[in-house]
Amino acid sequence: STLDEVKARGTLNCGVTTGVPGFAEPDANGVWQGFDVAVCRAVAAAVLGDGNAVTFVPTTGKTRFTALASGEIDLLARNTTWTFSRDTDLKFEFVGVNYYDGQGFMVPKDLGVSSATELDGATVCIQTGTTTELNLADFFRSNNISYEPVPIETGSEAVQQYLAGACDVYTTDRSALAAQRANFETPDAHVLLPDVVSKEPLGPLVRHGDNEWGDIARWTLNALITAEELGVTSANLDAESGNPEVNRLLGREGDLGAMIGLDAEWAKRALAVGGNYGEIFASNIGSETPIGLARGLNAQWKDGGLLYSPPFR
Amino acid sequence: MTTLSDPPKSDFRIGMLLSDTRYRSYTFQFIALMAIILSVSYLVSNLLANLDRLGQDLSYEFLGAPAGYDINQQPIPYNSQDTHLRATVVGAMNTLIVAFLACVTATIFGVIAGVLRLSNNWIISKLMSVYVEIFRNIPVLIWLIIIFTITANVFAPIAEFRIPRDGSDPARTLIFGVMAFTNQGVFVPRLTFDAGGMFVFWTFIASIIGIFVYKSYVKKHLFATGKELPFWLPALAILVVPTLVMYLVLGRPVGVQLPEMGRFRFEGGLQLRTSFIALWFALSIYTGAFIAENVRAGILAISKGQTEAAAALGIRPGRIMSLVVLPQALRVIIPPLISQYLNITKNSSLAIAVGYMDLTGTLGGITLNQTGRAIECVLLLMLFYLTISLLISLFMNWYNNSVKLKER
Amino acid sequence: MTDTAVNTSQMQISDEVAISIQNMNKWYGTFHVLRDIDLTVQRGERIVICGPSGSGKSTLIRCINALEEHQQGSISVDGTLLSSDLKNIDKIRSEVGMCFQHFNLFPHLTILENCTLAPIWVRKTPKKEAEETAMYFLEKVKIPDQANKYPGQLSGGQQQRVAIARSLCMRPRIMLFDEPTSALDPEMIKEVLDTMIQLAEEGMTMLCVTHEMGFARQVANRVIFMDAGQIVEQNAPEPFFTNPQNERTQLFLSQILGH
Amino acid sequence: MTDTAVNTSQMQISDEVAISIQNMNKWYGTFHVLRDIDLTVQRGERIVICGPSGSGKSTLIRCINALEEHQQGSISVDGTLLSSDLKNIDKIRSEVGMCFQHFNLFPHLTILENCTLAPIWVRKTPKKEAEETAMYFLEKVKIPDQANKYPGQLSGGQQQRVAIARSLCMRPRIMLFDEPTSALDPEMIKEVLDTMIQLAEEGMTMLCVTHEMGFARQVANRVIFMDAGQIVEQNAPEPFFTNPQNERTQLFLSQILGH
Amino acid sequence: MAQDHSTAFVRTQEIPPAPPPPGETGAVHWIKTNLISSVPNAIATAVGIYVVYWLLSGLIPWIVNGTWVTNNIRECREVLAGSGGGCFSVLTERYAQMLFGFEYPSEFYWRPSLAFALLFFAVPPALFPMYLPRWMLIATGLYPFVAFWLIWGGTILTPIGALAGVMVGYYAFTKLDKYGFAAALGGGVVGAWVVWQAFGMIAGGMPGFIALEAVESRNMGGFMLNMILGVVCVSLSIPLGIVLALGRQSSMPLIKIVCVVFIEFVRGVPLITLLFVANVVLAYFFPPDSNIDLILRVIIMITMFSAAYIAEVIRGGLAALPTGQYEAADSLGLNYAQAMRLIILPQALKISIPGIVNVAVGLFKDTTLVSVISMFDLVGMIRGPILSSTDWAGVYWETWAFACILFFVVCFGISKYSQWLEGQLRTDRH
Ligand SMILES: Nc1ncnc2c1ncn2[C@@H]1O[C@H](COP(=O)(O)OP(=O)(O)OP(=O)(O)O)[C@@H](O)[C@H]1O
Ligand SMILES: Nc1ncnc2c1ncn2[C@@H]1O[C@H](COP(=O)(O)OP(=O)(O)OP(=O)(O)O)[C@@H](O)[C@H]1O
Ligand SMILES: NC(=O)CC[C@H](N)C(=O)O
Ligand SMILES: [Mg+2]
Ligand SMILES: [Mg+2]
Repeated sequence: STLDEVKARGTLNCGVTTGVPGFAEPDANGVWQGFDVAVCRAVAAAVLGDGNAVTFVPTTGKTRFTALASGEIDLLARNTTWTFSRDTDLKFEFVGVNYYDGQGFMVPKDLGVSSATELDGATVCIQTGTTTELNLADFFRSNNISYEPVPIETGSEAVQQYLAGACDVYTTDRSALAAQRANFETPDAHVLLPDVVSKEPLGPLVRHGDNEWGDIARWTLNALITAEELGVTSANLDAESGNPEVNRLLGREGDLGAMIGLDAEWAKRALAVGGNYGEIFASNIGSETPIGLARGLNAQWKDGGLLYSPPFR
Repeated sequence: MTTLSDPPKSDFRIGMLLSDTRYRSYTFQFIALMAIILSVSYLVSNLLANLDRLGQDLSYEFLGAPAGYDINQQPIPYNSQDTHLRATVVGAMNTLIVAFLACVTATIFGVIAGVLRLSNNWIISKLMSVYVEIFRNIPVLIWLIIIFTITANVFAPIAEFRIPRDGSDPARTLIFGVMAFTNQGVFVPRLTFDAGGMFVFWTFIASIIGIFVYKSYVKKHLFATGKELPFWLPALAILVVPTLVMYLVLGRPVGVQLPEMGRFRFEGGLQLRTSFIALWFALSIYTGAFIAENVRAGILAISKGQTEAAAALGIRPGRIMSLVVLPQALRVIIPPLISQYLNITKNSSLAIAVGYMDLTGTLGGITLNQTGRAIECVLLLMLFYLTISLLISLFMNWYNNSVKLKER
Repeated sequence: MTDTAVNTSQMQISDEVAISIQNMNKWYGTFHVLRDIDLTVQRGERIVICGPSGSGKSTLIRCINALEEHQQGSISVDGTLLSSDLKNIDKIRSEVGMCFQHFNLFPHLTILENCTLAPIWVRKTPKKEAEETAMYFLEKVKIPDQANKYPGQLSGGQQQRVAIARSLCMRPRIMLFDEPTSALDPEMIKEVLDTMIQLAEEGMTMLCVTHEMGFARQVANRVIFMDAGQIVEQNAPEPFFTNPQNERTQLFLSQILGH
Repeated sequence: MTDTAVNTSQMQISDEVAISIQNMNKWYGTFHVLRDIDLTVQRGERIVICGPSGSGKSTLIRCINALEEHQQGSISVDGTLLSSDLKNIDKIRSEVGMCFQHFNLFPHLTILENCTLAPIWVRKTPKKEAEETAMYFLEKVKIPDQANKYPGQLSGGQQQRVAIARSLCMRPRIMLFDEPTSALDPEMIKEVLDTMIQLAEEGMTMLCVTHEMGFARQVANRVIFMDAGQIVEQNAPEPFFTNPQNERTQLFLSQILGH
Repeated sequence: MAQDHSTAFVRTQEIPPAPPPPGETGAVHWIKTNLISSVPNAIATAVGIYVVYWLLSGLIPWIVNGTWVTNNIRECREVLAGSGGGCFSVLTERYAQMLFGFEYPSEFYWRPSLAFALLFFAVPPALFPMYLPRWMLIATGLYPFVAFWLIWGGTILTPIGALAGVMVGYYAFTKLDKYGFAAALGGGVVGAWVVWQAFGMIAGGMPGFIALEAVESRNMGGFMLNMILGVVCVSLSIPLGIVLALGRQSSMPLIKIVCVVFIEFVRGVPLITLLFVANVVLAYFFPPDSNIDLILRVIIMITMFSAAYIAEVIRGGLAALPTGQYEAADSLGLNYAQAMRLIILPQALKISIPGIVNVAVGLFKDTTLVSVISMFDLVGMIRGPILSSTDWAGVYWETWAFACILFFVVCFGISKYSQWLEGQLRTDRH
């Protein structure tokens, strides 16, 4: 099984993007950082006890699924949209959603466009092999306007082309748009159009067929979310708590770990790496960071968001 | 006297499978066959096991499903609701278009460079050597990307052609009022054909054929009477006059559509996208360097004696070229030239690096990706290129046999 | 050979001048190939040029045909001064035929096409007429039956005869030969020499670089010996061979007649 | 040649059979190259095969060495029946040495390596011993001093002698020669023939395709004339040359002795 | 009579060679004949000079005014202040990434560098066999194992085991070749396999025995990856190409057909499709739990690719040998394996070297295509991490010029060598 393989290998092979600031990008020392990367590290910590026991495999929109299907990677955490066909036809198992997103458009400010429906005849940079490519076709068709698609392999190249003016519009998930814009020399010269043309629930995924492995990934993600809901942070992991769910989560009560083939402290280790969901969000893409994304839909359900983890029981 | 009969049969012993030349080769082939069957079945069983494990199957049904994505360059009408099969066909046509055009321009570059490299002008021949060596020794992918980068970053931003919102004049306008080099592509005028337009078009084609007919008539006339008719002027007339007459008679059914600035880019006219230009140009200039070498080698292969003999007969240099040197040099040049064409076709698959939607971009790229049908798509992709290669090789064999010099 | 035909060296020659070379000099770069060449050839004369390798024999006859440029002095052929004027060059080349050591037939054309190419395209002879002429000369060199073969299908001797026929088809008044037999196997040399002798008998003005001394004896009016770019000695064949004046000539003759 | 050595054709031959060919037929596709060949060669016999080009001489001796397969009849060498059995083929090849018209030396190996290659790899002789043997035979063919040169550095005659030495190094009991001198310049023919005569004097069984009639006269016990795939006539040299029976033989002899 | 005319004269003394007239030699003459011999020629010269001027006027300020010290493109642009110079500081800052990729541990850069330097000792004996003693070929033979150990690290037992396997296999081959080629080949493969298994076990047991720190294949990148792919694939494809070429010449129809189909198939498809196979299809053909990483799959496919081309080159070499060589070998009693190994292949390979070198150059250039399947070779590094980094987005010319120079130096060097070799072979003593 995948779990045994990963344990035997001693590292987790995790597929990430070739570089989206805040989500997954090697820093100056070549250490991968980011919101998606944190999921990988949490799973590695839960399974192997070491959040650094991860081999990051950069994938493009095109190569990611083959990498996962062929077993080159064990887990794909690469702002991938959970869709029907990917789940069923491509035979993958989405273990949850770590970012609720939607497709948006970025245009230079001086283009003077205020809505996507004004883009009739524009040249649009898209990443091939993504849902955004299909959504884009649908959007323009249903609005009965034309466009000129410029298919591009990776996000960074799309940005290069966009900045060079080779396309007027750059479209992808709004989170990625925001993240990439934050890296521009003059972020203010570009605007995200208000239109959100699709639902893009982004989450980690694994191969079909190995449900145990899927469970581990799913519940590690849930642990991060639950921890935030329960107020468990990387700082207070060792503090006594009267909340039985907290104790179950951190392995002080019951033996949830054994049910997924891990030891009792798995979730605690996962949380120790980067903290709970909220901490991860805040440190990588939150409003304090250059990316500056608001929680929005990604707030806890209690706060009016969509994050809702099943209970640890 | 004697008749052919079977050689005497000796008794068969099992050891003869290895020691007897007659059976040995069967033994080996049998072993080889077994080995092949074993390894193929091993691979196939792995394949089946893997497909089973992933819950996938092999099927080409996806080709009938809507593709869902758009393609910017469409030689035949296509929209995102058409099938993957149609997208594949569009891609294949795009491959053939760019390959064909690149073959034409690469030949032009190659012939020019190859001939100039032999020029007695030192600077020109050295410049051509530099061109050939530089382009041959750097990967075509790098050239492709460099040229793509140039078109995207050196050509003027299309924004400068747009009419500013305050209605003032744009920073740049069409060159000669007809074309524009922008970072989103080159925009050139396009011919539009009204009802009778096709007649004009076919007249034009017929005129081109007519020039060749006239050329052979000139030759025939020379052979028959020894009088050489003028060629260039009548040829020009044949090219222009009938088309012009047709055009006027039919009431000017052919128009020129100039590119005109729309909200975002030029509308009307013909757009050559940067990806297309980069691919076309990179393939041409890279392969042109190789062709230049072939051309040079072909011309050098014709000994100086041939030229001298012709000169001694009083033939003028231009005629020496066309009557003596070229017919021989072409025999040397064309076979490697055709394999360069093959290379162009294969290298055109690099389109994917610049986002030109050829077959590798559609079938091998987006379709493969959106459907996840890797094996099926790659197989189909290979089949396409293989077919083209085989066709070209067949042609080459035919050509080689038909021009072989007769020898004793 | 000498027994097969009349000795043509006794034939009458006119005193019209066919080629006149005056004080001609030629350099390759700084290398002085031809030095102060003075040579007058009467119409109908048959001259054999010999000399050691590298002495400039080929260069000399190539200059006459404007295949090489000379830098000093003058060459005139049939009264036409060889200058860089294209018209003169054309005129001279149509007067002068040339045969090369390596035949230089056009391998992509049949024998007949080889022979008719220049008449058709240069002389603008109708094809039919050109072919008739070609067949006439091919018969003369005794290979009319090969007319539709390609050069690659013929033997060396046959090819050289075709080369001669090809030149003759332009009806030159002067023929230049540059070692026409030296690339041939011994058994083929005779057939080519016979052809040349026949030409000589018909009164063609000929300049022939060759080391076939038998041929020289039989055919030449004059033998010219060249060395180091100079014409060292010239004389009628008999005195030339029996009584060479110059010591280099003597040396040379002793060598080539030696074996 | 005949004056340089004793006439070996009178030498004693044993009555042991070395090669026996019975009723052998061979076709190339539908082309019948060898027809009903019957031939017995005693140990120590020296046979010369002659005949017009294309008559199947080469094919015959190549069949003996299993370089070609025959389709009917039997060939046995030293009692070993030549069949498609590899072991027999190996055995026969190690008994029979062969020399080719074009020597077929291995150009990438020195003379010595050429000679020791087969002994080392086929006979598994230690290298040292193989080299000693090689030097012995190279001395015999009179070129020991060339041992470390490459074939390309030798003359044709020397190369052919090396080829003979190379065969001898395998200590064959029978030698086959296929026109060993016909690719050689005249002055080299003699040195090769001398070597072969020497071999003959030592009593080697030899089958030799050649048109050197002097050699045949001096050395052969028997001359075989082939035409159109058949053995037309065979006889001792004297009667063969002076009094050929068959009319085709007469014709052939008149031709080759003619020039 | 013939002697009547008056021109006959005899020179009595030699005239010394006169110096050529002015304008026939020297610079003036050179210019006259090479640059302005006619009007069109003069125009061409003018155009040529203008082109050269145009190229240089762009190039020289770019190089001369370039800066080598800034930390990112913004600083660089400030420093340059529109002087037209280049931001070569991207090279000083990122050269290591371009050469080794961004994941190869920087403290170990010396290892691939050393391996690269050793290449200069390993290759000449194979390429200049006529000038260097034969024993130096040992260096060539050892090199792959040394280089493997230096680049990938791990215990030294791994390369030793691999080497031992190869040697045992070769030994078995030579010992068995009297039983026929197939037996020898089979025996060699089995022998090598047994040794590899044995050493595999030993090395697995002692991973720390004289070990360099291991580096994973996926961490290879930059120009090093191009070099690795080029060198590895070409060396592996030569034996495979030989086998294919022999198979294509075989008289056994089945074997011949298999080889022909393989060769023509591979030569008929673009390398990119084979890389797609490596990337997305090949994994399906391996057992479900085997985890063959991308670089290995790519090596497999590129090796197959170049083997097909090399097979065609070698086939040409085989065809160039006269049949007499085969017959002489036969008549001496050498069997197929011996004849091939001792007589035919040494000669055929020698003829084929220029062709093989040309294939190698082409292949080396083609290794850049791996960037299309998102591997970070030199081109991949530049397109991806470097040009997309915030620091250096936009410095195209400098980075691509660097890549061009690297490739040009290597490929031009090799093709010049191949031309030289061709000349050498033509004037060979044979
Ligand atoms: N194109 C050239 N450039 C420089 N030197 C040349 C050229 N052609 C010939 N030469 C030199 O000019 C000299 C005369 O050459 P030429 O061919 O006229 O000699 P030749 O008398 O015909 O000798 P051969 O009997 O060998 O044909 C030779 O030394 C030769 O090396
Ligand atoms: N491999 C082959 N395939 C078909 N026919 C062949 C082959 N080898 C030889 N032949 C034909 O067989 C006939 C006999 O050939 P062979 O070489 O034995 O003649 P030969 O007597 O040795 O002639 P030569 O004196 O020219 O060597 C010839 O007609 C030849 O064309
Ligand atoms: N930008 C991307 O690479 C991902 C796009 C989109 N979320 C998808 O899964 O297809
Ligand atoms: Mg000469
Ligand atoms: Mg023969």
